[in-house]
Amino acid sequence: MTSAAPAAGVHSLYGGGIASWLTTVDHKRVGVLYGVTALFYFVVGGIEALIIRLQLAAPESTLVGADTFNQLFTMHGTTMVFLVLMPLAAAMFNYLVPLMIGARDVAFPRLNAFSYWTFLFGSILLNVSFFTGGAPDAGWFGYANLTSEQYNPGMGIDFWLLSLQIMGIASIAAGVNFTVTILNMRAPGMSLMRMPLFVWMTLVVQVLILLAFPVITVGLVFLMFDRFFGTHFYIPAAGGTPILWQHLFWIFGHPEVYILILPSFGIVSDVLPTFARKPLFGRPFVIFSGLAIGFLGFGVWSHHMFTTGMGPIADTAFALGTFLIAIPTGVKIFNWIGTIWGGHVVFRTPLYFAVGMVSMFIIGGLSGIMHASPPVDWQQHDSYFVVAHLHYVFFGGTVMGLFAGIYYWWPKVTGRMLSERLGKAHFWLTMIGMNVTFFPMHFLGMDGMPRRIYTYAAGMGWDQWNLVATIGAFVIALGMLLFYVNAVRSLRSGPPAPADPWDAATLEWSMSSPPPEYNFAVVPEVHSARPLWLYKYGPTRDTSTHTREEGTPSQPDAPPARIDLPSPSWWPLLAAAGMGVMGSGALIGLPVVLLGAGLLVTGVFLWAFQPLERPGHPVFGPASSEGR
Amino acid sequence: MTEPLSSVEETQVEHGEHADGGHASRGTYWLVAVILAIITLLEVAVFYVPAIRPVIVPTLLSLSAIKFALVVLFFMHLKYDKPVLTGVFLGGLVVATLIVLALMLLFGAIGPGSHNV
Amino acid sequence: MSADAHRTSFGVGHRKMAMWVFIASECMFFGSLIATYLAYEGRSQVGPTPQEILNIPLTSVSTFVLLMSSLSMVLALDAVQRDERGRAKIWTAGVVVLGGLFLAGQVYEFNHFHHQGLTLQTNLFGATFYVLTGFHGAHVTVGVIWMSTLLVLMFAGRRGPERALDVEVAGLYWHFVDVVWIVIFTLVYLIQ
Amino acid sequence: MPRPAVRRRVPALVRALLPAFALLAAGCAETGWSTFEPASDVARMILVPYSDLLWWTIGIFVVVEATLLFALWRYRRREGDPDVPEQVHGHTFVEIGWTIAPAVVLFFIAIPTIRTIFATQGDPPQRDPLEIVVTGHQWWWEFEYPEMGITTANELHLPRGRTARLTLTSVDVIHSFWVPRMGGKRDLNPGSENTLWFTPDSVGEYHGHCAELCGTSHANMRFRVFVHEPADFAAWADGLAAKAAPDSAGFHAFLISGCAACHAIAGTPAQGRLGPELTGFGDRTTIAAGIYPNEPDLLAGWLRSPDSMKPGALMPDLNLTEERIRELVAFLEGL
Ligand code: HEA
Ligand code: HEA
Ligand code: HEC
Ligand code: CUA
Ligand SMILES: [Cu+2]
Repeated sequence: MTSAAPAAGVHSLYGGGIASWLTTVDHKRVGVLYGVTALFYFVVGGIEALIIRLQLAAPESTLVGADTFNQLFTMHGTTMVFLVLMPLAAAMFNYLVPLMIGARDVAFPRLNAFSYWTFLFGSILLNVSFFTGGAPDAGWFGYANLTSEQYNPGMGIDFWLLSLQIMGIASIAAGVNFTVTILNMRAPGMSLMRMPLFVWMTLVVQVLILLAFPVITVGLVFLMFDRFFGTHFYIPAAGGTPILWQHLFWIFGHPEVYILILPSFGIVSDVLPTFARKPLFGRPFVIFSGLAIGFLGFGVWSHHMFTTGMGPIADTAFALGTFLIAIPTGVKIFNWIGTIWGGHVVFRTPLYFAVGMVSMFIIGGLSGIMHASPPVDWQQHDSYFVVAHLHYVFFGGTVMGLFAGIYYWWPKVTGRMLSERLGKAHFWLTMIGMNVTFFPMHFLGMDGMPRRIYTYAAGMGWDQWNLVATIGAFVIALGMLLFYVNAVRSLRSGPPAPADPWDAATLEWSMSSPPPEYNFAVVPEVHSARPLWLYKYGPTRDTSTHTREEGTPSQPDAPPARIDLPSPSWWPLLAAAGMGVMGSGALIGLPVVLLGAGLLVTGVFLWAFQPLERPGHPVFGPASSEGR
Repeated sequence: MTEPLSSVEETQVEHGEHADGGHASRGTYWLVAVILAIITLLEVAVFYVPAIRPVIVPTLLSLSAIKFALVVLFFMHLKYDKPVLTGVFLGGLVVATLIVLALMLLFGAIGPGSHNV
Repeated sequence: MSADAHRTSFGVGHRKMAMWVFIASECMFFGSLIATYLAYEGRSQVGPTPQEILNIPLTSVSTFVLLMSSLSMVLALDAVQRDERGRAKIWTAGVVVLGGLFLAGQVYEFNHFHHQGLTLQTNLFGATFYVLTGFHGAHVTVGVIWMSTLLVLMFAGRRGPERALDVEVAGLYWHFVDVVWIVIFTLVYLIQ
Repeated sequence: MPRPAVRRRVPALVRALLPAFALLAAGCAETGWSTFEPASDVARMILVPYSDLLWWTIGIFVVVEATLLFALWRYRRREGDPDVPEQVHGHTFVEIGWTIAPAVVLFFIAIPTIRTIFATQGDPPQRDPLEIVVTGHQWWWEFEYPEMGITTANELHLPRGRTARLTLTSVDVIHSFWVPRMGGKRDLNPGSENTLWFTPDSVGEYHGHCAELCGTSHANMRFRVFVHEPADFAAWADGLAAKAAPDSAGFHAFLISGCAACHAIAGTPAQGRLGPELTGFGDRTTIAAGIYPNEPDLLAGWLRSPDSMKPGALMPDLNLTEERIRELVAFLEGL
């Protein structure tokens, strides 16, 4: 069927030293950087969660104090959302989108590097707060006016707001980059409707990022002005209202949760057909329901604010808007089941996680529908019921989906296979662990346990379920440990991966694992939504998705014509460092801010005037031997 | 309005890659600028004429909407450029406008009376 | 950037597409600022109020200046595309000068308000007004720097019609900032 | 306005099963906290959409998950399968069907939802509700009964059968008033007022909790609600109004220790408002916003060092001597 180019056969013109990573503009390397960073922070956020669970295992426990506990859940939430799920998804966007659409890089390779470094500096800034007198402690959505100078005089909130702003800039830059990449750089014949679902959902996610992040940026700017310059945007004594923050945060925050789930929807929509050995059922419906979810997602934010007293009309409007989202989401779920229906399901680890994602997300989605009814939400809001909902969608939905993607594409990225045995053990431990941890939280919430409490009295009927949840958390941790073991073992001594280990249908499987620097030796021509499958199996009974009876063959081992790739550059890193210095400067003093601004401007100018390809840039193909 | 638009699109197809931008003549630019200046003058005038007070808000909103459209269509060439760009811009503009309106309603800045926020 | 020379799926260059995408995003940025200004209008507990302090004649002049800078911008682009280097320089310089004039007007305005007792901290009007118009001013400043850079490059003789896209992308940014001002002028200054 | 009668709306089976749910939720122990054991009209009204939704979602869950698992089992790859299964791309009728079906379900969910939204907000059905002003403080509750001219803290007393209309506000950050068995929560926003009403229908003691993160001791911002028969309530209110502080050595100690700067005792010069009202303190069952029983040694511990009893407590450690503490405890318990 396909030829498997061994990993060792790929010659790297970029080299492998540290400098080559610091200056890289290769979307695949940037993707790997995002992925490694996210998996590191996953352990950090996970350990924070474990401490939370230990504290709550028994009533009136004194493992950590009240202030520490507030810092722990704030950092746990912020870390998991901004430092784990977003960058883990970004890792996959980076690595896979160009491969899936038949491009040799993203539209702006250096902007891409800038996004990563900016994100990295922002995330470091956030965590530095642990060592400078206290991390932020106002919850992951930092409700005003608990974040005001008066009620939160420490520096934790400053770190939080500055790092979120910096990471926001990184996300917006990446959002522009990927939107342009997907709109502009598709291989000939790769029409929008032929794009893999993962690419589609990436596009929707980028649009959501572009439209949602500016709003939280504005909210954070107001907070920054309140704290640094004495304005009164959120200060009730001067006529401001803390409710404004809630609106600005959730206008961002609700689209943000779809930013976090849609990549997983995309992954599942690509993984299920591969392992059911059938095309995605109702492809256009799955695409348009993704668009609908994204659009509706902008009209429901106040369902997080049903208890603020908005009045019956606003309650009704936002409840109905929220209910509506169940329809496109249901369409997706049903089409996934339709994909499995009538297939020949091959039970490999990616499939386990994909199915786990579908089954667990349904639970989270249904508890979301309960929240969407304002009277019900008055009972559930800020109780453990919400904690259950958010972990079923985040852990059961996003994390499971991302792991499906990790198991699916790992061979492509590393050129090595993972162990199926460890993978399945990881799956079962995670699946059991998450249900043992998070399902009882529904009961706790129904039983009146508020969230964000570091202690509770004995005899409230909460003891048993809290203990159960804690045990479950350690089961998850054990499962995750197996994943890290599996990963390390695979990198050290895993069996080499063929180009197309799963007999898949999309373009990224048409090249060696890992792919060469230039991705495609020849730019592919696409005639179907499943170009590779069409090539391998020929036209099947139904020809509706392809125009010609020929698929896209796998890539030759070496490029027949000369390929020029961009040169590495230090300037994105310099500009990003400038952002980081500016951010820390806001806490240290004006000179440091100016220094950072200077670095940023210098970096941007040097970068703008540096040609993308300079003498000595990587050149592949027949011309390369003469050219150098 | 539809007539010239479609013919423009045809030319664009003919010109292919080079069609981006630069279709209006200098004369058009000057004309648009003059209209913009006149509308601005009108806006300021409206502000000072007491008789218009009752309808000042809709009047001003319409006038500035015209200005907005003129700049976007002619100076930013959206009228002559690829439709995908119009889609991109309108996407952001529409969502932003709807959210501004919703916030106004929620804060009681417009709509039936102001309520507790 | 050579990437622009490549075929693109919609026939729109990367940088031009990127600028439009960015502009769509900026709609939300300014939308949030404007919404806040309007939501807080009339909620200040102490003066000065907009009615007491906003200077319509002055701002009308700056609005006019900014509109004319947009004209200058399109004419500059037109000249670059026709390879009329002399005119290109003149009109680009026009953008820089008019943009600078607008900024000068804003500096004067802020300074004047400050003397009349309106600061960021005075009341909600001060905070929302300065932050909204200040961010707009910051955008103009970036635009002026950008256009000045292009001007320098033109004098260095490095800008023929093949680089017209550089000017076009800068122009899109510039016009968008102008459009935002059209909205601010109406909602903040004229409808009080 | 006719209120939806729960007993008519909730099917019998559902009603029979709800307590089972409550029990499961409680880990099989009666708690007095559960949102499924309503003790007011509003709590019962909320239970209508709640139970509707609960059963709809459980039903959908079972059907969808069962189909998923069945499909996986039925269509697993088996020995001797052909290379590829039949390549089906979709089916428009099926798509339309499963778009409409959820919409229909949502319609049935929306109706009780909207009805309850409007029935529980706006004016209460009773003409003459008992007005109470609830003020949130970091980290305690102030309850003021303007009609009766009495104020108390952390323990709210209500008559059975009479609607209580709470006006909710805060002096510092956002808090949220939540008594699960009395109904849903409503936020206490600084700088504006919210209202919440409900009519308790069973005599008893109920737990309440602040439900919005409000700083260090958010976990320790609890309170109690006592619902009395109307006559008992009147007796309680009259008793509180008539309370007079004994002009004793203890009261003297109270004044010279600086307590009056923050605490008020009706009928005395002590009129501080930064801390909880102490009128009738001796009759309270708890101290420090519901986290300790009101017992002399715990109270003494509180006076010795509030911060170690309740992290972040805004009552300072006044460096009182043991002698002074004993006097104060005796005085406070006698209030
Ligand atoms: C991945 C992230 C994610 C996703 C996808 C969702 C999805 C949804 N969420 Fe969730 N939500 C969060 C993350 C997410 N949420 C987080 C983090 C919070 C808490 C924030 C905080 O306070 O810290 C939150 C909180 C939250 C609240 C506020 C609760 C409160 O604080 O009081 C509400 C209220 O309406 C809500 C609703 C919904 C709804 C209706 C959906 C829908 O999109 C779900 C749709 C899916 C289904 C319904 C299931 C599948 C559909 C079918 C099988 C079809 C048939 C179904 C029906 C007919 C019902 N969510
Ligand atoms: C976005 C994703 C996400 C993820 C994946 C998780 C994962 C987990 N969360 Fe998270 N959580 C949130 C997002 C997330 N959470 C958010 C947004 C909040 C709200 C915050 C707020 O209120 O502001 C929250 C709040 C929250 C609370 C409520 C706190 C409170 O209100 O007081 C709790 C309590 O149990 C909790 C627990 C857990 C647990 C046990 C896990 C586990 O699944 C974690 C498992 C992972 C690991 C354990 C790491 C990997 C493990 C290893 C590599 C093994 C080796 C290490 C050791 C064994 C030490 N979370
Ligand atoms: C600076 C203000 C301040 C001073 C002075 C002060 N208190 Fe307090 N007191 C408070 C506050 C605030 C609380 C509520 C703390 C909490 O529950 O979080 C409180 C709580 C209490 C309580 C518990 C009330 C309840 O209903 O739970 C008692 C009893 C008390 N104080 C007694 C005293 C005595 C006796 C003194 C003098 C020796 C004193 N206080 C001095 C502010 C003060
Ligand atoms: Cu008050 Cu939490
Ligand atoms: Cu939401």
